Amino acid sequence: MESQLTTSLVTPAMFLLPILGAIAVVPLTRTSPKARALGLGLACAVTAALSMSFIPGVLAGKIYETHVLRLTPSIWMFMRVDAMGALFGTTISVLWFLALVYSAGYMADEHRRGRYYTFFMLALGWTLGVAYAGNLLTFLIFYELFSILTYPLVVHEETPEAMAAGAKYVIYILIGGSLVLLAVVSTFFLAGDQTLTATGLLSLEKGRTPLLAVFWCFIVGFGVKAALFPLHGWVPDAHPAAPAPFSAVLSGVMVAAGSFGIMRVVFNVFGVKLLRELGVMPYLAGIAAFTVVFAAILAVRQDNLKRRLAYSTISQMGYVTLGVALLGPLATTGALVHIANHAFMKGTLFLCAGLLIKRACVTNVSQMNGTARRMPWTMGAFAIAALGMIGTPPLSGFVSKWYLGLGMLEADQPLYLVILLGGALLAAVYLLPIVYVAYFKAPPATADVDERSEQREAPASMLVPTIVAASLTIVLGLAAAVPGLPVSLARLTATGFFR
Amino acid sequence: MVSWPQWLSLVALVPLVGAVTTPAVSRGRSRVAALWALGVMTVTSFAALMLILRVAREGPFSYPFGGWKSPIGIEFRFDEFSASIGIVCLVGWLAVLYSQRYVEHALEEPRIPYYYTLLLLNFTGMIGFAVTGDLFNLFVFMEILSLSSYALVAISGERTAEMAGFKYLIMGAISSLMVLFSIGLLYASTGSLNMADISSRIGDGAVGPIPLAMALAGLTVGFMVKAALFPLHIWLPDAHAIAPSPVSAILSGLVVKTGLIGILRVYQIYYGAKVLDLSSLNTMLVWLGAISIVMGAFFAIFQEDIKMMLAYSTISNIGYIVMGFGLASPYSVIGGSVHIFNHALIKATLFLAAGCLIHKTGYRTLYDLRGVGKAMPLTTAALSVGAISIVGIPPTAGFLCKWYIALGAFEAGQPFFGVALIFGALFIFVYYIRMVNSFYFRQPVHPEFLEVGEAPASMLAPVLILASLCLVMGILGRIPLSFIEPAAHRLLAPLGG
Amino acid sequence: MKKALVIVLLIVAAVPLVAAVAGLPPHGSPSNPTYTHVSAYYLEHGAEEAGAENIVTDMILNYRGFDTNGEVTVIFTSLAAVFGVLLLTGAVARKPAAPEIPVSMVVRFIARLLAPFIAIFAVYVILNGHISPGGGFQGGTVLGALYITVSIVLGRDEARRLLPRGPKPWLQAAGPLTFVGVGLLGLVLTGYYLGFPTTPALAWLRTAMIVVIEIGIGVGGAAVLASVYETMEAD
Amino acid sequence: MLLALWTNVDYVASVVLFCIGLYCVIAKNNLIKKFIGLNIMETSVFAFIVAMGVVEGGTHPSWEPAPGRRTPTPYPRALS
Repeated sequence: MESQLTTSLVTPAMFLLPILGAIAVVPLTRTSPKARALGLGLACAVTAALSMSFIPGVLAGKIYETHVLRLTPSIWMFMRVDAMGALFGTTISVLWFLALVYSAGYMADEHRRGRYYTFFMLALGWTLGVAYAGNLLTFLIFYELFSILTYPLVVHEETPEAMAAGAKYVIYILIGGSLVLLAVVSTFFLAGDQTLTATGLLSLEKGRTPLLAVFWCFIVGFGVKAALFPLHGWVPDAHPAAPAPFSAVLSGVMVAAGSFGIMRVVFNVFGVKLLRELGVMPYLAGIAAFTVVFAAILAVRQDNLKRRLAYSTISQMGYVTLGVALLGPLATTGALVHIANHAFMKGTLFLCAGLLIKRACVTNVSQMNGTARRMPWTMGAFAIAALGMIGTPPLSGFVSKWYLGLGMLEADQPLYLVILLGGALLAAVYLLPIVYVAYFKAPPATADVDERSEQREAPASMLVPTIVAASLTIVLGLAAAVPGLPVSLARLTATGFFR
Repeated sequence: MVSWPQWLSLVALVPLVGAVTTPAVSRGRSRVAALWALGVMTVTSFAALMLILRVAREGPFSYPFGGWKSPIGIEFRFDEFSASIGIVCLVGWLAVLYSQRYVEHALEEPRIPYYYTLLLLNFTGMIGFAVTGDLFNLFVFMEILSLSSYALVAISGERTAEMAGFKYLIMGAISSLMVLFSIGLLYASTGSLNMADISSRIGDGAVGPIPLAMALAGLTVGFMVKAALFPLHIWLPDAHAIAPSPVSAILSGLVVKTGLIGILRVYQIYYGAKVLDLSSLNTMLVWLGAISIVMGAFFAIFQEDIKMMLAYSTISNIGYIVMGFGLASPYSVIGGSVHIFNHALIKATLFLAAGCLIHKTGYRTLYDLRGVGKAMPLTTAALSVGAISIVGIPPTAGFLCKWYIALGAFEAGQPFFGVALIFGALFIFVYYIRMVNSFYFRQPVHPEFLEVGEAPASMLAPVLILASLCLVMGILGRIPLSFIEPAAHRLLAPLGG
Repeated sequence: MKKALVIVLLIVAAVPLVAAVAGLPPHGSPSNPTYTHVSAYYLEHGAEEAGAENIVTDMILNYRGFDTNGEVTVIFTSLAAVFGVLLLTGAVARKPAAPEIPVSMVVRFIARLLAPFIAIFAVYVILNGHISPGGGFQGGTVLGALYITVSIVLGRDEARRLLPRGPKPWLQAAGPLTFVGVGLLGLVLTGYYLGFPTTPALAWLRTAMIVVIEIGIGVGGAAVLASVYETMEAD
Repeated sequence: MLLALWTNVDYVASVVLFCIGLYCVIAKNNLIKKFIGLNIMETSVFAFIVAMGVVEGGTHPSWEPAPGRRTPTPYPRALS
C-alpha cells in the first residue's frame, strides 16, 4: 500500500490546544475553579477527538504532515501523523482525559491546584508533540520539554521524599536527554537530514563506529525514560511521590514515550536493514529480557503498592523494547499494541491505587486486607487490570503478548518465549496476592480504622474514569480485530517497516 | 535614511555626549538623570537599528573620521559582528529603565547622576569597541569601558564593593597594558594601526614571526581576562555578584562579551594574514573553554548567594562561546557568535530578575528566598524561563548555541568537545534546579515577605520583556543566525573552509 | 614558594617578550615601517593640510583626532569614577573639617604673587600648542596644579571661588564637549565628523578649530584635576 | 640574536620595566605598592611606544601620540 502525504493544519492544533488551554485557564484559577475544570476538560476532550479523527485517514494509508516552524536554517519543526504516531497519540490523549477527570476529584483538597492543572495540561501538549513529531529535532524539543516541565508534577507534594524523588528524576532524565541531544546532533551531522522516514536516515557509508556510537547514545538516552535496566532508578521513586492521576499517565504513557523513542530510532532513523547489518539488536534484546525478569522479581518484594506497580511498569516496558529488538513484523506489532494496552491497564491500576490512598488511607499491600468489601467497584477494576497485566485471555494484555510470542517464534528465539511466560508468571505473583487479600482477607479490626471505614466508594468523578479505563482493557481485548483499534494501526505500521 | 553615513559616528557619540552632560543636566536630581539617560539610549538604539538594517542590506561598510582614508586616519568599520551593538542598546535601554527605581533604593542620592554617567560611558565604550576599525581606537574605547566598569562595581561605596572593584581593576589594568603592548608590537612591525591594513601588511611576510606571535599572545590573553576565561576569571564572581543588579546584568551580559569581540577581531587580523598557524591557539582556546564550562558550573553548584551563582554561570557560558570560536568550523563560530547575543539576553533576564527579588525582599541567598515564588510569581517565572533557557532546553534561545557548537565540534572532527559541551550543561542545570526548588517547592523561612508583592512596573517590565525574548529568540533564532552566517564564512574563508 | 612561582611566571612572560622585541625592525633605523608607512604621509603633508604647524598636534587633533576625543573621555570617565565611588555622603560631609595647619606668611605671599603668572603661562601653553610642543593637556595640568596650590596654601574656600558651582559640571565636561562641538562643525563643513576644511582659503578656520579644541581640553583637564583633588582631599 | 637585542636595547629596557611592574603587582600585598607596580608597567609601555618614534638623525618630533598624555587620573580612586 503506497502511503500518500497530505498537508494538515489540524496536526499542530492537537498539541497547541492543551498548551493554550493550560495557559488560558491560569487566570481562572483564583476566580472560578468550576470554569477551569470545564475548560480543561473540554480542551482535553477536543484534543482526544482530534487525535481519533486521524485514524480513518491513517488506516487508508495517508500521512498527514505540517511544517510548523523553521527555527534556523538547520533546525526546523515538522509534525507528521503516521500510523505509529496516531496509535500513540490517541492512547495519550484518551488516558490523559481520563486522568484529568479523575484529578477533579482527587485533587479537590490538595494544595497548589492551579500549578498542578497547568503543568498537567502542558505535559499533555508536549507528549502529543512527541507522538506527532516529524523529525528528530521536533521529537527532541518536545521530549526535553515534557521531561523538564513535568518536574513540578513529580514534586507536587513538596514532601522531602517527593523532593528527593524529583531530584533523582531530573538527574536521570537530563542525562538521558543530553545523550539524546548528542545523538540527534550526530545523526544530523552524519545524515545531513533529520526527517523521520520509513526506511531510515543513516547508511553504512560513514563507517560502523560512529553509527554504533550514535545508536547506543540513542538507546541509553531513551532507555532512561523507558526504564531499561540499569537506567530505571528514577521510576520506583517518582511514582509513589507523585499524585495518583499523574502517576497513571507517567507510568502509562510517559515511560512509554521512551520506548516510543526507541522505536522511532530503530525503524525511522536507522531502519531495519541497517540494524540487521550492524548486528546490535541481540544485545538490546538481551538487556530488555533481563529488565523484564529482574524488575518483576523486584516488584514481588515491594510492599508499597505504587512502588510495586512502578516496578511492574519497568518490567512491562521491557516487553516493548524486547519486541522492538527482535526486528520482526509480528514482534513489532506486539510491541506497539502493548504500548497502548499497557497504558490503559497501568492507568487503571494507578487510578485504583489513588482511590485506595484517598478513601481508605492504604498505601501498602499489607494494609489492603478486605478493602474489596468497602470499595467493590475500585477493587473490581483493579482485578480486571491485574488480570490483563498477567495476560489472561481475553483481556487486552493477552493480545499484545500473543503477538509478541508469535514474533519470538518468527524470529526463531524460543528462549525469549520462556522469558515472556516467566514475566507473565511473575506478574501473577506480584499482582494476584493483592487481589486475593482484598477479596478474601478480613479487614483489620483495629480502632483507628473504624472511623474511616465509614468511607466507602469514591465519588463518581473519580470512580467513573477508573472504571472506563478498566473496561477499555476488556474492550481492547475482545474487539482487538476491529479496525481503528491498536492492532490494526500496529499491523499497518509493521508492514510499512518490513516491506 | 538607512544608509545615511553619519549614523556610524553618531552611534558612539550620542551616548558619549549624553554621558558627559548627565551631571550638568541633572544637577543632582536623580529622576532627571534617569530620564536623560533613557532619552540618550533611545536615540542611540535608533542609530544602532539603522546601522544593523544597513549591514544586513549592504554588508560591511566604514566611516573615515575627518575624511582621512583608512591607514592615515581612524575609521569605524561596521560588520556583522559589530551588530552586537544592537544587543548592547537593547539590554542597555532596559537596564537604564530598570535602574531608575533600583538605584534610588540601593545608592545614595548624590551618586545617582554619576551612576548614569558611568552607565552611559560604559555603553559608549562597548559600542565604540565593537564598531571601530582601528586598533588604538579599540584600546581607547576599551579604557573607557574598563574604567567605567570598575567604578560601577564599586559604586555602592561599601567596603566589599570597593575590594571587588579593586580586584577587577588590577586584573583589568594588567590586561589592558598587555593589549597595549601588543598593539605597540604590531605598530612597530607594520607601522599601521588600522586592523585591515595591519592584516594585509603582516600578510606580506616582511615581519618576523616572533613579534607577531607575541602580539597575538598578548592580545589573546588580554582579551581573555576581559572575557573571564578560566584561569583568568578570578575577578569575575565578586565583581558581578556585588555590583548593583542592573550593573551585574550589563557586566555579565555585555561587558565580558567585549573580550570575545576582541578575540574575534584578533582572528580577523590573523586569519586574513595567514602568517601564523593558529591551530595550537585554537586548541588551547577549546580546552580552556571546556575547562571554563566545567569549572564555572562546578563552583556555581556550591553558591548560596543567587547572584554569585549567576556570576559563575557566566564563566561557563563564556566557555561555550570561546570553545565555539576555537573549534574554528563554520557552525561553531556561528553558534558562538549567536550565543554572544543570546547569553546577553538570558543573563540580563536572570540578573535583573534576581535584582527584583533582592530589591523587594532584601534577601539574596537561596535559603532566605525560599518560597518566594508565591509572593512574586512573575519575577520567579522570568527567572525560571531564564534558567531553562541557559541550560539549553529546546526551543529556547540557549539551545541554539548548544546545537550549533556541538554540530561544529563534529564538523571540526573533535566530537569529544561536543560531548563535553552537552554534559557541561547538565552541571548548570543542577544549580538552576536548586534555585527553582527553593523558589517554588520549599517552605519559606521568612514568611513575612510573602506579602511584598511584585517589583514596580518599571523594574518588572524589563524583566518580562527580556524573559519573553529568551523564548522568542529560540523560535526566531534564524534571524541572528542568518545575519551572522556571512561574517563567519568570511572570517574562516582564509582557512580554506 | 609564592615568590618562586612569581619569578617563574615572570621568566615565562619575559623571555618571549624579549625575543619579540629583538625580532622587531631595528631600533632607530629610518627604514622602519613606523616611518615609511603612515608616518611618512603625516610628515609630508601634515604642515599644509592639517592646520597646525606642530605635526604632533596635527596628529593628535586632526589625523587621529578621534583617539584624542576618546582619551578626553577617558579622563572624564576617571572623574565620574572618582565622584561615583568617593562622593561624599551626607554623613561624611557634615563631619567637621580637620583643623587647618597654619601656612606661613611667606608661602602665602609667594603663592599670591605667582598665581597670575602661573595662570598666564598655562594659557600660553594651551594656546601655543599648535605651533610648539604644548597644548591643552599640558596647559590644563598647569592650571589644575595652580588650583591645587591655591587650595593648599590659601584654603579651600578661596579655591572654591575659582571653580564656581554653577558652571562646574559643564567645565568638567568641557574637553569632550568642545571636541564634539568642533567635530560636528567639521561634519557640517566637510561631511565627516572631525573633518577639517582643507581648502587654503579656510586655513584660518582650521587653525581656529584646533585652538578651540586645545582650549576645551585645557579647561576641561584643569577642572577635572581640580575636582578630583577637591573630592579626594575631602575624603 | 644578541646583536638584535643590542640594537633594540631601548625596547628591551621597556620589557624589563614591564616585568618589574608585573612583579610588583603580583607579589606585593600592599595595595599602594600594587598601584606603583601598575604605574611602572604603564610607563614601560609608553616608553616602548615612544621608543618606536626615535629615528637616528631625526630632529623634529614625529612619533605617534603616546597615550602618555593621559593624566594619571584613571587610578587615584583606590589610592584612598
